[in-house]
Amino acid sequence: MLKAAYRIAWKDVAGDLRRRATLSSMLFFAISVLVVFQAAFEPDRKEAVRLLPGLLWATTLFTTLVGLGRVFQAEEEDGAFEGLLLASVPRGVIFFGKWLGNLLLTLLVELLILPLTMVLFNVDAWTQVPAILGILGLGTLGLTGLGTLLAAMTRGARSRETLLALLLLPLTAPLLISGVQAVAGVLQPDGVVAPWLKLLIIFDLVYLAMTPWAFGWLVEE
Amino acid sequence: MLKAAYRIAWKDVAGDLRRRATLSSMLFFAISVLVVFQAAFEPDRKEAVRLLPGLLWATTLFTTLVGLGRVFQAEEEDGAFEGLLLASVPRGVIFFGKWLGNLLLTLLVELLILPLTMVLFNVDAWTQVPAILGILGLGTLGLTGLGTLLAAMTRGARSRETLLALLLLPLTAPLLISGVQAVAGVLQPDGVVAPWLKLLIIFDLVYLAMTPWAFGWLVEE
Amino acid sequence: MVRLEGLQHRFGQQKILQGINLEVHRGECVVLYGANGSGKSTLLALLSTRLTIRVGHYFLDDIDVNRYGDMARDRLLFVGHHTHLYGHLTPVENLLFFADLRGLDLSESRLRQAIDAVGLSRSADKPVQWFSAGMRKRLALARMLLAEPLLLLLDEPYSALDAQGVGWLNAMLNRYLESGGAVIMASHDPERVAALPHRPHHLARGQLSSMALPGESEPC
Amino acid sequence: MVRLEGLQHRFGQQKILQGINLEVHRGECVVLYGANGSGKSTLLALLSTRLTIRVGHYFLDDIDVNRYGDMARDRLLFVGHHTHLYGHLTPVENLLFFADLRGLDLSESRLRQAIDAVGLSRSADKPVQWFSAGMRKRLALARMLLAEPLLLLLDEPYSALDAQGVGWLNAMLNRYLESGGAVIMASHDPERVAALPHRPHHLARGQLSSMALPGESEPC
Amino acid sequence: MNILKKIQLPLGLLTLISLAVGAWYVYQAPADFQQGGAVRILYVHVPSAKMALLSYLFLTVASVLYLWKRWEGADIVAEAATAVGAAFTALTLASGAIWGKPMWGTWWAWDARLTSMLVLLIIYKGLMVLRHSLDDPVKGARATAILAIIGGVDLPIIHYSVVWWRTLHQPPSLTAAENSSVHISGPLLPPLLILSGAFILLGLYMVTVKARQIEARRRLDALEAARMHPDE
Ligand code: HEM
Ligand SMILES: Nc1ncnc2c1ncn2[C@@H]1O[C@H](COP(=O)(O)OP(=O)(O)OP(=O)(O)O)[C@@H](O)[C@H]1O
Ligand SMILES: Nc1ncnc2c1ncn2[C@@H]1O[C@H](COP(=O)(O)OP(=O)(O)OP(=O)(O)O)[C@@H](O)[C@H]1O
Ligand SMILES: [Mg+2]
Ligand SMILES: [Mg+2]
Repeated sequence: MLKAAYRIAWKDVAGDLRRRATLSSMLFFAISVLVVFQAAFEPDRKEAVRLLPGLLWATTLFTTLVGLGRVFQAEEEDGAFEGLLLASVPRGVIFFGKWLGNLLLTLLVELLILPLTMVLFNVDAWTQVPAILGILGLGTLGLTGLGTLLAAMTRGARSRETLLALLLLPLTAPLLISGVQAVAGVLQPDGVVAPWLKLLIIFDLVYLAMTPWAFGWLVEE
Repeated sequence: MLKAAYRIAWKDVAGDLRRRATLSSMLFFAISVLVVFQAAFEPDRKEAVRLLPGLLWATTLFTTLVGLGRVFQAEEEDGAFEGLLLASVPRGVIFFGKWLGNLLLTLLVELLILPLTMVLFNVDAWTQVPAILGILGLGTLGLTGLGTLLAAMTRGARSRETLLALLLLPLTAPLLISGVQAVAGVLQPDGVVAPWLKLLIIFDLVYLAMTPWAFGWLVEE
Repeated sequence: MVRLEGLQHRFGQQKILQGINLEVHRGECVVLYGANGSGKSTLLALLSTRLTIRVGHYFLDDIDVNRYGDMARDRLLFVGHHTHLYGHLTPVENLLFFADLRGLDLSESRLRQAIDAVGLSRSADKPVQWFSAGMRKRLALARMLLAEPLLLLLDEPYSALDAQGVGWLNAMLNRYLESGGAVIMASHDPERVAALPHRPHHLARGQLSSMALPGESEPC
Repeated sequence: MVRLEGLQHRFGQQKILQGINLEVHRGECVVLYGANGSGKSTLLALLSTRLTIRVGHYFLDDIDVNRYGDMARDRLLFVGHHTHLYGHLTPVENLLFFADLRGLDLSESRLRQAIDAVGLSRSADKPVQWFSAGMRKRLALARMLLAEPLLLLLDEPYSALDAQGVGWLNAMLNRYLESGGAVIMASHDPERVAALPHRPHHLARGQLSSMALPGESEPC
Repeated sequence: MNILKKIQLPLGLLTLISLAVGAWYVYQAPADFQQGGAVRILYVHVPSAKMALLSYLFLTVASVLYLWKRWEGADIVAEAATAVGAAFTALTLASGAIWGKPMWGTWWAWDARLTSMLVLLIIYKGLMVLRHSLDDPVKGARATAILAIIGGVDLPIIHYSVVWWRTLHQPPSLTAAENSSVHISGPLLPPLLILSGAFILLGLYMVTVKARQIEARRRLDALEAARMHPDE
């Protein structure tokens, strides 16, 4: 059962992770996002600290969104998705496998972008790194969960990318807000974190409980 | 000849533009990008003016990137791209058609996002709107040109979305920089615009001259 | 073993199937003939549980498939127009993925054996995306050797296969039928089906009628 | 009208075609037989200019195709395994797009006529993505009626077609051959090709050999 | 590619000798009165920066040759030059960052040179990833060559856009540090010239080694394919 989920995730990311190039290409992806950020906003050092939470979350959102296009890409060719659905595993497991692959790659980018941002923008908060990563990871759970469901929903839709953004962004707004506030709280000496964290966790629980079930409904035809 | 290019573009965007829903969904897409921006950075009014150029360009870049996944999407099904290449029109014309469709949709988003930003962030620069739109449009020419070529190049590549970002972002750095600076120049009373505009035009010329030719090379097998 | 009662299906307002009744026993092969667009693939999609049955009943080995889809999927195998293959994986990897999804625990040598059996041993480690149409088809059909299903659903299995492939497929199907499996296939190819013991049926206007004399009234 | 001289092709290190020589005249139909993976589709892809010829010569109507690909593309039509159809467009829109790409100026009634001729009139305004396999194939073949090419390249044209479709296709091809067109097709289906006057060839180990007695030595 | 085999050894020896001579000079040269011993980083930093750019020129030429003449050798050299150029770019960035910490008090600043160097590194990396992301090696080679040429045209534009961007706005605090380059003179100059030459030789040597390695790998793949398809 779980083996099947693992297999699906493996199939999706193995090709990526097997070659060592992926890690470094993710790294450079992260760097180029930072270059764009610098060119667009030219923050000075003080501003950089203030904008850091937003930058991290915007990048996470962007990476997720970009990754969603890929989640079901391999399934588009030659009726492969249909093949998946005809397997005798419950649909929840299929969803789980798809979600897992997506989650892994997004977490990877977050892991890379945080230290990079701190070096390139001179933000000195190295002791907060684990806390920030924890918050990002927590938010990513729900974000990719919902995202994977939406990706399944919009398979074969016209102007799919716009549609995905259109659906995902408003639905994850609470997540984004609490995530940004939580990271900002961590970065300030007297910052408030706990209530935002609670909100994040509630959000995760709701989405992770609902999405596998919704997926099962979705693929019935 | 040009009719064929027009046809290709029409085929790609007709389905989108024919339904009125597209316009409104683009509008909501723009709004949700702004909401994310607000949630992520919470700029106050003065900051908003400073960040406006960057925001506009980051959105343009993001929209283009998201749109590139779609440019050749319709051609993936059932060997359609192959069918295109077997048409007796020169390959440059095919490229031109693909580029045109992509350009139109990106311009549409820009057209929507500019007034929206100004309203939502209280930026009072209505007289500058045509100038800003002109700058955005100018940059978009080259941006989508290069983007379309890259999209053709990465058809069927593994983790294509990351790759597209990785290739497009560094190569369009001059465009981003001069675009941001030009818009910032327009917004300031004593701003410098002309040299940045020149740079934008040079960039456009280089890319629009090179890409159709490169496309022809690319699709030879 | 398979029993269909009053199966109907429509896409939007277009009624494709209007009351299909069919019974298939162990060791039997039912062949569906019918014009293009008559609904053969739709019927097979319903039987494979890809499409949900809204009107009518479908029993497989006494399981009410409408209610226990998961159990039915375990017992049947569908090979359609599409090959359900992943281009960036090799044949071995494709079959391994398939086996994992079905919860089969197969050794790699078992997989290679299946690949040999369909004549693809020389291409066993090449990504499937470069395969020729017939090679893909062979690989898709190779799953039959691994899954040992109760019911086999085949949509135009002979298309793209060369003479050797057709011979291999028919030998395989004969063996499978003798061992007590059941086959329902759609085809436009009575010449190739002829090598199998089978019951021909004709699908037209949403109705299924058995064809008394396969050699004469067949549509081709 | 078509002349191939010493055509070779390899994918990476794998040599698929090793010196193909062939001459096809107006009104002639050459049928390529050969095992799965023997290179029939590859040969047709070279002839269609989708793959670039690296070794050997290819003349079409005295045009050196290696040098003037664009001119050759004007004169030939290729219908392969893939239908080159856009799912979100209707048949009429698909044909219109095709016509525009080829620079044909056809009225809509002309297009509808072609759609009628392949028996799809009832589905002429339905997006192609819901079509059955045979319906797609028919629509893909309908292009032949519009384009009036010098050379027709067909890869397994009979697959997915029902008896009526096969009859229609053969009638069409006969008419086309009589009017002086040339056909090169790959097929696994000698029974259906039989209704056409044709020269069978066999492709094996990268070499083309003409088959003296089509009825006897054919591979099927 | 026979020529590569022939020149590899002499090239290697020449590189070694010139590096040794350069190193000796560096050892001899006096420590800067301002910068102390850290100035020695200069001798790695500047030559590798030159090689990073020179490699791209090399890459562009090889790419043009490949598209034009379809020589597989040109493609191999292009692939090798990409890897070598990326290595030198990374070395420039690393040595600069290490130098920057004591000199400017920070690892990184968004200065014109620094930014354009970072972009160059991303471009190199993009080319390397692109080649291996396409399953068909011929397609990969062709796409990479096209993009390398486009990048070659784009690099000057990137450079100037970044320069104008940074010099129009920034207070000249950073550029002042760079102006110190003007002061490179006297005993600092000869080792710098020698080492620049040595790094060019080193770059060529690395390209040679890398190209031979790539060629060997391709031949191995070919043998593998031939083994799998004996009669074709
Ligand atoms: C990550 C940081 C750095 C990068 C990416 C970098 C990059 C470069 C580049 C691209 C060149 C140009 C070579 C040429 O045009 O021929 C250069 C030259 C030079 N750099 Fe850096 N650099 C960095 C940090 C530093 C630091 C911290 C110093 C010392 C304070 C420094 C001092 C120099 C000098 C003296 C030259 C020679 C200038 C000349 O010959 O025109 N660099 N660097
Ligand atoms: N998802 C769908 N939505 C709407 N209509 C559909 C859908 N799938 C199939 N149809 C329609 O149902 C009819 C039957 O299609 P089906 O694929 O079952 O035919 P078929 O008998 O398999 O034909 P063929 O011999 O060509 O394969 C066709 O008219 C087709 O257009
Ligand atoms: N793009 C490609 N890259 C690598 N190998 C390829 C490519 N296309 C085809 N091949 C290989 O070339 C051989 C011939 O393929 P081709 O499609 O021409 O066969 P075919 O004769 O049409 O077979 P079928 O009867 O199954 O359609 C096969 O072994 C296939 O794997
Ligand atoms: Mg069918
Ligand atoms: Mg073929």
